[in-house]
Amino acid sequence: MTPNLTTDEIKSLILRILGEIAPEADLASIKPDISFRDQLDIDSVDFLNFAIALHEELRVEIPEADYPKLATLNGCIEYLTAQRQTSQR
Amino acid sequence: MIKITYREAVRAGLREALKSDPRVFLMGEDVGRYGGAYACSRGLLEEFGPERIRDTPLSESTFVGAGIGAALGGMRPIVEVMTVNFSLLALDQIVNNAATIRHMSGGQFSIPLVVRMATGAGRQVAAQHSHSLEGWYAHIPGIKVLSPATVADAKGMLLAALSEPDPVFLFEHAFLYPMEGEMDEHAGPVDISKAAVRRPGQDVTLITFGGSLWKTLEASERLALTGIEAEVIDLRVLRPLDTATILASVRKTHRAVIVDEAWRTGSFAAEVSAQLMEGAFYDLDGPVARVCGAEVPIPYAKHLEDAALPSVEGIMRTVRALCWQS
Amino acid sequence: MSAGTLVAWLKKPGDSVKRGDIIAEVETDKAAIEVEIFTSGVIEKLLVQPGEKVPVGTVLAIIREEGKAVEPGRLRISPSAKQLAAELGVDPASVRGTGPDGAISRADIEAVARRARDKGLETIGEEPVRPLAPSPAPLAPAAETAAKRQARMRQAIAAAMARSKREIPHYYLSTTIDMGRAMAWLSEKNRKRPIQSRLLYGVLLIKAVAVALREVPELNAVWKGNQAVQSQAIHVGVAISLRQGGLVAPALHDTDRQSLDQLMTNFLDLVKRARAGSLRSSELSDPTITVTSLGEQGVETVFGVIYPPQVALVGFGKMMDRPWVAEGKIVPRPIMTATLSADHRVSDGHRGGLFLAAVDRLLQDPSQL
Amino acid sequence: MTLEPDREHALLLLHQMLRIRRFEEKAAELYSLGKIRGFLHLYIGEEAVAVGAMQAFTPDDAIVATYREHGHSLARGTPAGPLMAELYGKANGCARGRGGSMHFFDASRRFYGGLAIVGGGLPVAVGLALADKLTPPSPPYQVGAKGGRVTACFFGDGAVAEGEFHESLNLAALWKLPVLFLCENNLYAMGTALARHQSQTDIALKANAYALPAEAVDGMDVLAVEAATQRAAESVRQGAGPYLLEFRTYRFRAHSMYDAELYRTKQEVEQWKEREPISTFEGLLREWKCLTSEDLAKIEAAIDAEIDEAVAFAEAGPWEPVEDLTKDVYTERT
Repeated sequence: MTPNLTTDEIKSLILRILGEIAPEADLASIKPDISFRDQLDIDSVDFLNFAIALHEELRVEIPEADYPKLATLNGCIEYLTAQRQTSQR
Repeated sequence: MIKITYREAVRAGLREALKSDPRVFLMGEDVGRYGGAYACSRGLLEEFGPERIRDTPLSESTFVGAGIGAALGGMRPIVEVMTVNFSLLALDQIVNNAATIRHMSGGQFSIPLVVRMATGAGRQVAAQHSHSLEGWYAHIPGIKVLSPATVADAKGMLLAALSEPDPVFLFEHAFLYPMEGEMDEHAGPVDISKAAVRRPGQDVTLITFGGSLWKTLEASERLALTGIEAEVIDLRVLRPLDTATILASVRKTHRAVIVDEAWRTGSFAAEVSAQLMEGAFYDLDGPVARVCGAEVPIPYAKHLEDAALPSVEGIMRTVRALCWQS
Repeated sequence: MSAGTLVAWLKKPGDSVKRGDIIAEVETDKAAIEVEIFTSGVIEKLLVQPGEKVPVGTVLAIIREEGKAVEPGRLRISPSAKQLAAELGVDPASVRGTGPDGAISRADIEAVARRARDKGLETIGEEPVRPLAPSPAPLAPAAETAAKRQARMRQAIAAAMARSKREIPHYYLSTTIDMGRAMAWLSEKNRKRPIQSRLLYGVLLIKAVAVALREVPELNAVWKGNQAVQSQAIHVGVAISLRQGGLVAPALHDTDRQSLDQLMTNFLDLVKRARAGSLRSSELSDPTITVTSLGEQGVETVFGVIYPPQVALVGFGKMMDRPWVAEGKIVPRPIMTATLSADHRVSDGHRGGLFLAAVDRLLQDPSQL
Repeated sequence: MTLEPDREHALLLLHQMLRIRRFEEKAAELYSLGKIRGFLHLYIGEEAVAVGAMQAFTPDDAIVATYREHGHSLARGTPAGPLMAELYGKANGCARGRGGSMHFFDASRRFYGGLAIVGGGLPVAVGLALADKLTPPSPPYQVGAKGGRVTACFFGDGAVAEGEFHESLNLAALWKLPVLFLCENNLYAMGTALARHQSQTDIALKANAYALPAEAVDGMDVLAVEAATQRAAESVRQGAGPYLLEFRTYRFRAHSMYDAELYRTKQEVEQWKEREPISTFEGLLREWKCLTSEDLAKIEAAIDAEIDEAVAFAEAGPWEPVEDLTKDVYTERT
């Protein structure tokens, strides 16, 4: 079981994974409330890889139906935080 | 530019030659009433009459020899030997007379003779109708050996050959006759001293001629998708060989693959390979490779015939191996 | 990607290997790649140890071709490389060749010279530079700048596309497909699955195209000389855009015979390797038809240009909810447009129409795929 | 029945035959001295054929001969000097030393060789005749003067077995070409007697199969040869199509310089020598009071001088520079 992570830690984890998937992206300038797809050149394969990486790093279940919640940076942080709490309970 | 088949381009060349020079006449088996075994001369008998479009008996040695005699007598004969396979019956006239008389007479006589013939395999006509013997002919000094692969060359080489003072042999790959291509409607004679770079590239030089050109070009396009840019050289003229163009390309690419439909042993590909050794050894970054016909009389069955001839895939495989491509 | 870490050897010295075998796994900064070999022979020596990080192009092992003993002490160097070595002052004996049996090529010499230059060495001759991790493969794009490689790819695409439009009389047929059933089936399937083994709907499209081709095989062909030659196998090429620009369309071999799961795995692998630049050449040259989708870019209909020598291409547009009439009622359904670009020399609209109908029919019953 | 010729013409025929005989005797001598190498096929015994036949042709006609063509070249009028020089392999030879004994050429006399593959000359002759038939009537392509030209094609009985003989007779007859086929039947294809290589030894009959007029002529009788050739050539000239003459003759010397002559008896040779063409003709002329010993001496003296001069010409001739080895393989264009 991974230790509790702060919001900042989750955020930096998300950005690291995004960086691996889209190495050309300027992660510093990502706007937190605009969807990744509108800011980065990522497609469904990239998104799937992103979701898989989040799952593997954070040990959270991400049902397909929840994919839309991962669309933005803030959405991601919110969702992942909530999921971690649920699964740790 | 017009779209035209290779066959029509040959016919256009014949018509133009017959129209512009009264010394020109065509003779060969079935060139008249039948219209030519490959329909290259269809309609010419009607247009030019039986004196200038002459059906001959099946006697290759004599009608090729008669072409030599007529050329000596001041005419500009075009002799059609139906296929390279039958030209073997005329080898005495070609090798012993056409090729020698100028030199043997101390330069007193020229033989401005043009001989056309179909060559090559690929149409399931089995071992006696599928030879690729251009290389044999190219072995003989005293004659010129041309291999038109495009429609512009099909017409232009014929016209150029007719203004040569010496015997010229044109090998038309039978597979090409129905091929369509583009050329200038009024395309005239072409330069028959040079090979042509049909596709520029810098990674490897593919050297070929005649019917194999198209397979080689296809292979090079597909290789380009994998990152190998091949330069494709169409030799066009096998004798006298334009060694300079080949060497210049190999000096740039450092690698060479020769594609020749004929059997590997003693093939024209072997000659080109030797020329590269002699002229570009220190430029080579790998051994010269050859893609040739299998050492077998060409079989009838489609899958066997295909296996006996150079293929696009075979060319690609050879090029990749030479370029150490993974 | 410029370097990789050897994860594991799958073969040991003395093992016989044959063309196509995977002999090692290498981890790069982008992806793990399998090292496939292209000659058959016997592993003579492993040169890199697991855990070692080495530049791209490094010789990992020496494979001796069977029956071909390497003459000891005799340097296998191409004549051109030998001359270049003399010009650049490289001692050929210090160079480990990347060719068959360790043959040294021009690129090997160039690489050694370049590394020496990078290290600021003025001359190389007096103190031979023995490369720790030797040189890149001769044609390895490593020697090229990304921009140059890009330009070359653009050129290749330009040539292929220009040839296509010049030579191929294209015709186009479109149909709209109700993806409702397919999507419902897919989410049901994915719901029970761990995230790593979920399917993307794109795979359904690829499989549907492959299976439909069995019914209209003339679209699965290559143009050779003057005629189309039907391909025995169905290798669907999938168009993958690259991050630096450009695109490739490598083949999913025997697409129609793979299960959806296999296809999904292979598809992800293909995308990864396409973007890492480690596709196998056969994957680039083998496709017998191409599938492209621009739906994620919001495009509704894709009228694609056929890749010569192929004779057809299928383009998929964006899937979106639209009013749809089903059983006399207007209902919202996820609708997508499929467009066939086909070579009119080879097929005609009637056959093309049958093909699109087959794709639609197959997508209405995805469990059969 | 041989008609009495006019005296001057008779002396010319004799002179020509003797000239050939002496030229070849000299060549044989020079061969033994090593001045001439390679193959040397002597015509001795067959002179009446070349000399008699050649009288029928104008300078506009074309001649195609074989490897045994010394006599034909001399009878056609090529001076002995360049021919002897050619035997020497000198640059002043009639083919610049490229041809030798088997390949005499003379463009100015429309003498097309000197083609040494048995049967190979017939198709070429057919083609020359075809050119004459097709030659467009108006300048600038007018290559001859008045049309009605004849191409004469000499060949031996050996050639009759070759496919090209049959193909050429057929094509020439089919196209009614102005070619005159002149078969010098000396009874041996190298060393194989006619009866040992032909099922039908009457060569004229073979021509009939191709619808060619043909006749056999005594090749040891120069006047008979001349008369028959004039007749045949006139028929060809008038456009009646090809014609074949078979001259029955005999070669007294070996096939070439290295021939043990195992295939025929001395007796047979002696028998034929009784009909030796030059002395027979000489006797006839004396009988007809056309020839005096003085005449003969004058002829012999002129020939001796010509041969001496030819040898001197050959001896003095330069060798072709080796740098010119590959000259004239193709036409050099400037």
